[in-house]
Amino acid sequence: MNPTELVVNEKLASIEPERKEHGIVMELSPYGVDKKKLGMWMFIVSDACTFAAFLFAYGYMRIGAPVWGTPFGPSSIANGVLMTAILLSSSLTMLAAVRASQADDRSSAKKWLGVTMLLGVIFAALHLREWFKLIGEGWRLFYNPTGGAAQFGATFFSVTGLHLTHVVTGVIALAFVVRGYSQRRYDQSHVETAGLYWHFVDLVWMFVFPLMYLMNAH
Amino acid sequence: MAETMAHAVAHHAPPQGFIRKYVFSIDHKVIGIQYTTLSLVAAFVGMALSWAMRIHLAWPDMRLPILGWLSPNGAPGGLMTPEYYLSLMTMHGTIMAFFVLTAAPFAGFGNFMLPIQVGAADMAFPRLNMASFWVTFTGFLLACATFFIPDGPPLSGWTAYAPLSAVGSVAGPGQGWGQNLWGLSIALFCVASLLGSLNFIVTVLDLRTKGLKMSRLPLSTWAWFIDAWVSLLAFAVLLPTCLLLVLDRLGGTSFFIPGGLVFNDQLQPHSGGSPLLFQHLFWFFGHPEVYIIILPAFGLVSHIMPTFIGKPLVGGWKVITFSEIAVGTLSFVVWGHHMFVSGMSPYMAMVFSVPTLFITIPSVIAVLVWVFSLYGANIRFDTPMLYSLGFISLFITGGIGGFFLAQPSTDSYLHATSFVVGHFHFTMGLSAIFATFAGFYYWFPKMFGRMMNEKLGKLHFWLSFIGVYCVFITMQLTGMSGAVRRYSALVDDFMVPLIPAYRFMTIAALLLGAAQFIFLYNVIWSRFKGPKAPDNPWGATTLEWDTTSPPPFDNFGGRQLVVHHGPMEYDGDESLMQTSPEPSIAGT
Amino acid sequence: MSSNRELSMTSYVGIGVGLMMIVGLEVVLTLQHLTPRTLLFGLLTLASMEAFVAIMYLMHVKYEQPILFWTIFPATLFVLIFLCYFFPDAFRMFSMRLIK
Amino acid sequence: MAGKIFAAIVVLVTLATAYCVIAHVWWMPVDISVHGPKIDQQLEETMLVAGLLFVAGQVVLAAFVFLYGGAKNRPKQIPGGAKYLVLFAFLIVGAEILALSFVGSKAWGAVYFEAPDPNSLHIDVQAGQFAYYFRYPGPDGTFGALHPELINEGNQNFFGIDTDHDPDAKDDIVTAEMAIPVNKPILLTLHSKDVGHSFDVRELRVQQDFVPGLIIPIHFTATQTGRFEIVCTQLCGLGHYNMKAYLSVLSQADYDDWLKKQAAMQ
Amino acid sequence: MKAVAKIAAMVSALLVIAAGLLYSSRTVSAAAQGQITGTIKLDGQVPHQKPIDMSKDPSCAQTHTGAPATAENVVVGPNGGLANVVVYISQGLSGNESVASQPVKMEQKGCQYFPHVLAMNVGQHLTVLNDDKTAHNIHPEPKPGGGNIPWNKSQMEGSPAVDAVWSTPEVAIPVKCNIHPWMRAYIAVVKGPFGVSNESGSFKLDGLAAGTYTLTAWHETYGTQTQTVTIAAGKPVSVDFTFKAK
Repeated sequence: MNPTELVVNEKLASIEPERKEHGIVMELSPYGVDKKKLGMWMFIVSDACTFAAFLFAYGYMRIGAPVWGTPFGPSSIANGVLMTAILLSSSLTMLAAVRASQADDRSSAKKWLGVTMLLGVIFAALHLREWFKLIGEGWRLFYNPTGGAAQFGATFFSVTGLHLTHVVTGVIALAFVVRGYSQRRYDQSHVETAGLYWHFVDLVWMFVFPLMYLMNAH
Repeated sequence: MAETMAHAVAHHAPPQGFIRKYVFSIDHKVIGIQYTTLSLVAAFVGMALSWAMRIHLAWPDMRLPILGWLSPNGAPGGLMTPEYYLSLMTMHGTIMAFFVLTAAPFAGFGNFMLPIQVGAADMAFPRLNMASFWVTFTGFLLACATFFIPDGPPLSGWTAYAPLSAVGSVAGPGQGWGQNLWGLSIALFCVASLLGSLNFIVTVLDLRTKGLKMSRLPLSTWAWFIDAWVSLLAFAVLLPTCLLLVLDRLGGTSFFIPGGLVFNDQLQPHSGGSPLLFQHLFWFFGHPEVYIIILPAFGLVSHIMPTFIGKPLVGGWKVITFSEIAVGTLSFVVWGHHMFVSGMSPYMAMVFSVPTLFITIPSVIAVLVWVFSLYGANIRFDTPMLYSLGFISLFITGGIGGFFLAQPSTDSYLHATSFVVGHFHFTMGLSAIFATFAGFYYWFPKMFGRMMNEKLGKLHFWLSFIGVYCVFITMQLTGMSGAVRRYSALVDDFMVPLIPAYRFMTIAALLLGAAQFIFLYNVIWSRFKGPKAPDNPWGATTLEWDTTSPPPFDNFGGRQLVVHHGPMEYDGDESLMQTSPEPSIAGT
Repeated sequence: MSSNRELSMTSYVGIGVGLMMIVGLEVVLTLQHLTPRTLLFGLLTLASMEAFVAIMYLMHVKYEQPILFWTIFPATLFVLIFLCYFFPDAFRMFSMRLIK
Repeated sequence: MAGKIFAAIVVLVTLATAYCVIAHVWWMPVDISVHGPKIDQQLEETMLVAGLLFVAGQVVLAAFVFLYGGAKNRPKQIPGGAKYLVLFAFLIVGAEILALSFVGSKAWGAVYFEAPDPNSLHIDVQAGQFAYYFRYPGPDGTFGALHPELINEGNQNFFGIDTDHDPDAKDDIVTAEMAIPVNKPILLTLHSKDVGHSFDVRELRVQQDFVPGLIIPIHFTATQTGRFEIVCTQLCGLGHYNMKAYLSVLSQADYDDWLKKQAAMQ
Repeated sequence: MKAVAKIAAMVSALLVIAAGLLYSSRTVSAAAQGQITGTIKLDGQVPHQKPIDMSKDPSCAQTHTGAPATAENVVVGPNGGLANVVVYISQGLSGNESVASQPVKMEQKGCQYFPHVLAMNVGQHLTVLNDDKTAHNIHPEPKPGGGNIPWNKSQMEGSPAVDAVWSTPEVAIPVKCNIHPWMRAYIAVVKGPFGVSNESGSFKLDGLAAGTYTLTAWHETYGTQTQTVTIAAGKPVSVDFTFKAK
């Protein structure tokens, strides 16, 4: 193939680029993203609705309750801000990992993925610390030691528990991605898809933090 | 970059070994057949439950030894107790709504046909697809397991209204572990549906073969695609509902249980929850669910009809598809019509009533498209077409009931009467079942490479069609006199005169059920003894008929397909494959 | 991939800092002893802004085809908006309670 | 042939259904409430509109199947295509819908948007698994406070009222049957002891669910004397089918007698 | 083959001996049996027993067309005897008392339980019958964690009798019918001999060996009273209880 032909082919490709799946030429996706990424977007849409239903249940309980406990003092809020900062920086490190993988800088990508996982673990640890503190103060799923609505424990533990599950799942998923990526079974699209999920976990926290922590600060 | 990706994703070769090939298969065709078989089994289980219920309603003293054997507690000596009746009713609803009506036309046919119809070798995420089936299967096993635990299945209906479903075994037998298993089963079903619909959406968007623009998609694919969206969003809300219900039951929370409840003179240790929240969450899913069930039926009928009328549908793909989109969208804003008398704010009743009435407009458009497509047609009455016609008739009858139930004032009389039961059996139950039968007779040659017996198929249709009307029109009309649903015996003074009508329905239901064994026989016989099916027995145009029956592992044997036409290239007896490069013939 | 149009990593760090500042603003708002209703709307507004930035930049939607934006936003917002139909009954639950 | 059979069945079903509706084979019982006629009228109007659509739909379907069943001519589309169909749906059905929801909202509003008459007779209704109990305030006109922990059904304390210490509760009259004077506005406050139930009197055209944890008010006026059934229409457990009570609509004098008798039995 | 026959012979011999021993021990205790009799009185104003309105279920109401049924919290006979009091031995039992072999019968008649209070041994069989033309459900609710397991069974007209056994002593297990909320019975599950007072207040405990016992009387409304009794061999003893009305 001589250079001029190559240029012509590239031009043609830019006019009508072809996409192949199992060697068969396919119609272009209107979204122009990898199918894994599109699948992750669909999952995110659905998962956002799941979280929303939890948060709306919380709002409903709270509007309906005559007295609502607000247990969070300055230390809890500071802890929450710290957690937010950690999750947000983990989003940035994830972004760095995605960019490194796109530049095919595998060692750098793995390094950033590792940092992201570490930040995720720290976030989970801080989160559990907050949980144990509340449990130590007598809060339960069904009990409010301050005498207000028992729904505080129920909503707080279930919403943050769901979020925590997502974080832990994310860390485990990232571990798999790192493994597959080091073995060259996975490429940058896998890193990008995992990154999308990780950003979503961060996104959910942007609502969980003000609604569950700040709205319950005394 | 796209090149490297294509290399990275290796071709998946046909799997070897029985387990990989037929059990934990990632082949969408096997998964489709697995789903279809699961719902066939579930349908017969659900039907058997309805028989037991109907017999008990008509002849409450009749002893059914098989029930006594199945549940010594629920039916001692074969005499059904009220709680066992309600348990059967709950499981009938659960199994039929989830594992038959949602599974068969959407997951079953969708899995088998959707990738072929878009010209793909498999779903976008084959492993996720396999997971989705096995999660559904586990859910079904959990639901069935409730029959074999000491207290029996839950008795709070398929809607599982809290606090009856949330407070535990104090509320009655079956409300202990039966209800827990129910909650887990439905939660699993939600997860499976989410995975399934995500897969459908991505497959349609990303895996269309060359030339298959969205405007050229077969109408069944369109319906599955829209349905996948509805299901993606609706099941996302049912999942947390089930989780919160299970939390209330096992974690001691009070999301759905208010304070001050007294069971058996014991004050319950709950406070502050709201039963209405459960109803809202449930019906926020529950109403779209009705359309999750009926949209694939729309698609199947719209897909099948042009083949047998020898011309495209009136208005082409656009009118029917846009009415489906409108129905799917509106389905999310009308759930409150299930709750007009539930204690919901009466002002909200008006807010929900208007969109509910407006959802009739796209539905009427769809019906008009089907009916007026028959005008000037060459109708061929093969079994799939008969079932499609049956679907239209049943859907009209069912839809009419909606006018009454959409208005809070008339609903306040008709709510919870057998009018409602008749209405939803017509619209979402039997309509969807008839469309599923249409699809089954239509695609059986493609799925198994054998033709089904037409004579038995037609006999099955006539008996089913007449049977359905005998049972459910009677049911709907008795509702006008206020006959209350979910009663295990007719003891009220105004219910007693209805006993003859109930007996008539029971006999008709037994005959209707018996007719289904013709279908079962036909399926089994045709599967092994039926004549070999040609590649395109009906003279249809879409891609699934452009391959062998049954299709090879990668669907098209590695052929490069190029689509030139929409799916409705018919003119009388002539038809044009979507892949045919000849000019369009659907001039009418 | 239209990575050439993307921001540099430094700008992303800037976005991260900006998001943290919104979080700081939220905390400051919380300390103002507002009524729950005002606080709620304030926090939700800030959180929505934050989320919008995160979706557009961190989640890369700004650099995808516009159709992606127009698919996911209407679908999700549609569900979120109609979930608000629950709340009139929450107020009824408050005012018509059996056990005071 | 198949087409003709199909058309025949569809027409037969349509005629049978229409007969059942027109001949009132199964129909609403005679209305005994003030607001009921509005609901009945709405239902009949809806029946007319929907019934016409039903008959038209089925008959057109049957006719087309009948006519084009064996046709061998070149198929043709309906003149004008889908345009008229869509127009029909939007204009005709749309107009019907608007009319129905406009008129229907008045029927609904007459029951739910209007405040109860201040001179209403106030009766407290409690539903529990699986019976209704009714509470009349007695001569002092006030109800005793509810203490759920005091509920003891074996001791006939169904409401959990403290007759020993609460002066308001002392003269409360608790009955298992509901009696009301005819032509007097009635205000019911519905609350549930355990799970969701419903208060349904077909003749009154009143159906309202009990929501556990909430007090749901409902009001009506009965116009005829007689004995009617109150039935539960919300699935409440194993005894759901057997959960009912009787409503006696009495003349004022009979009602006073009845109340006196009930008070003596407390 | 021979070995099997030998083992079988030995086992059957052992069984015969064991049975003989068991039988002899029974006759021994029967020979030494003592008896406690007595009456129970209510002191003070008899509380008003509210009539039960059964109009909810017409088939129940039809069985009480004459006088309405009343609540049975306090049933006092004409001579002031307090009925439905369970008298049992709460202390002093040797631990190898026999279990009454006859099943205890509880009937549902006219939408009320008959008897309203019954006593039975641990391990004794309870037979519940439905004589009504309606469905009942039998819902005993023992204390949670006490060893007895609650159950809830419906019994239709024509359903077979319900059979139940209790594994732990408990005074008393309330029984409800959820379909007819007014229905209430109490089952006292005890070890050793027991008696339930009748309308005249009298009760009788049989089959007691000589010794000192704590006798407990339990009433659903008035709670428990205890007395210590000493029984000489084969001699009947008389014990009376008096409950004070609140």
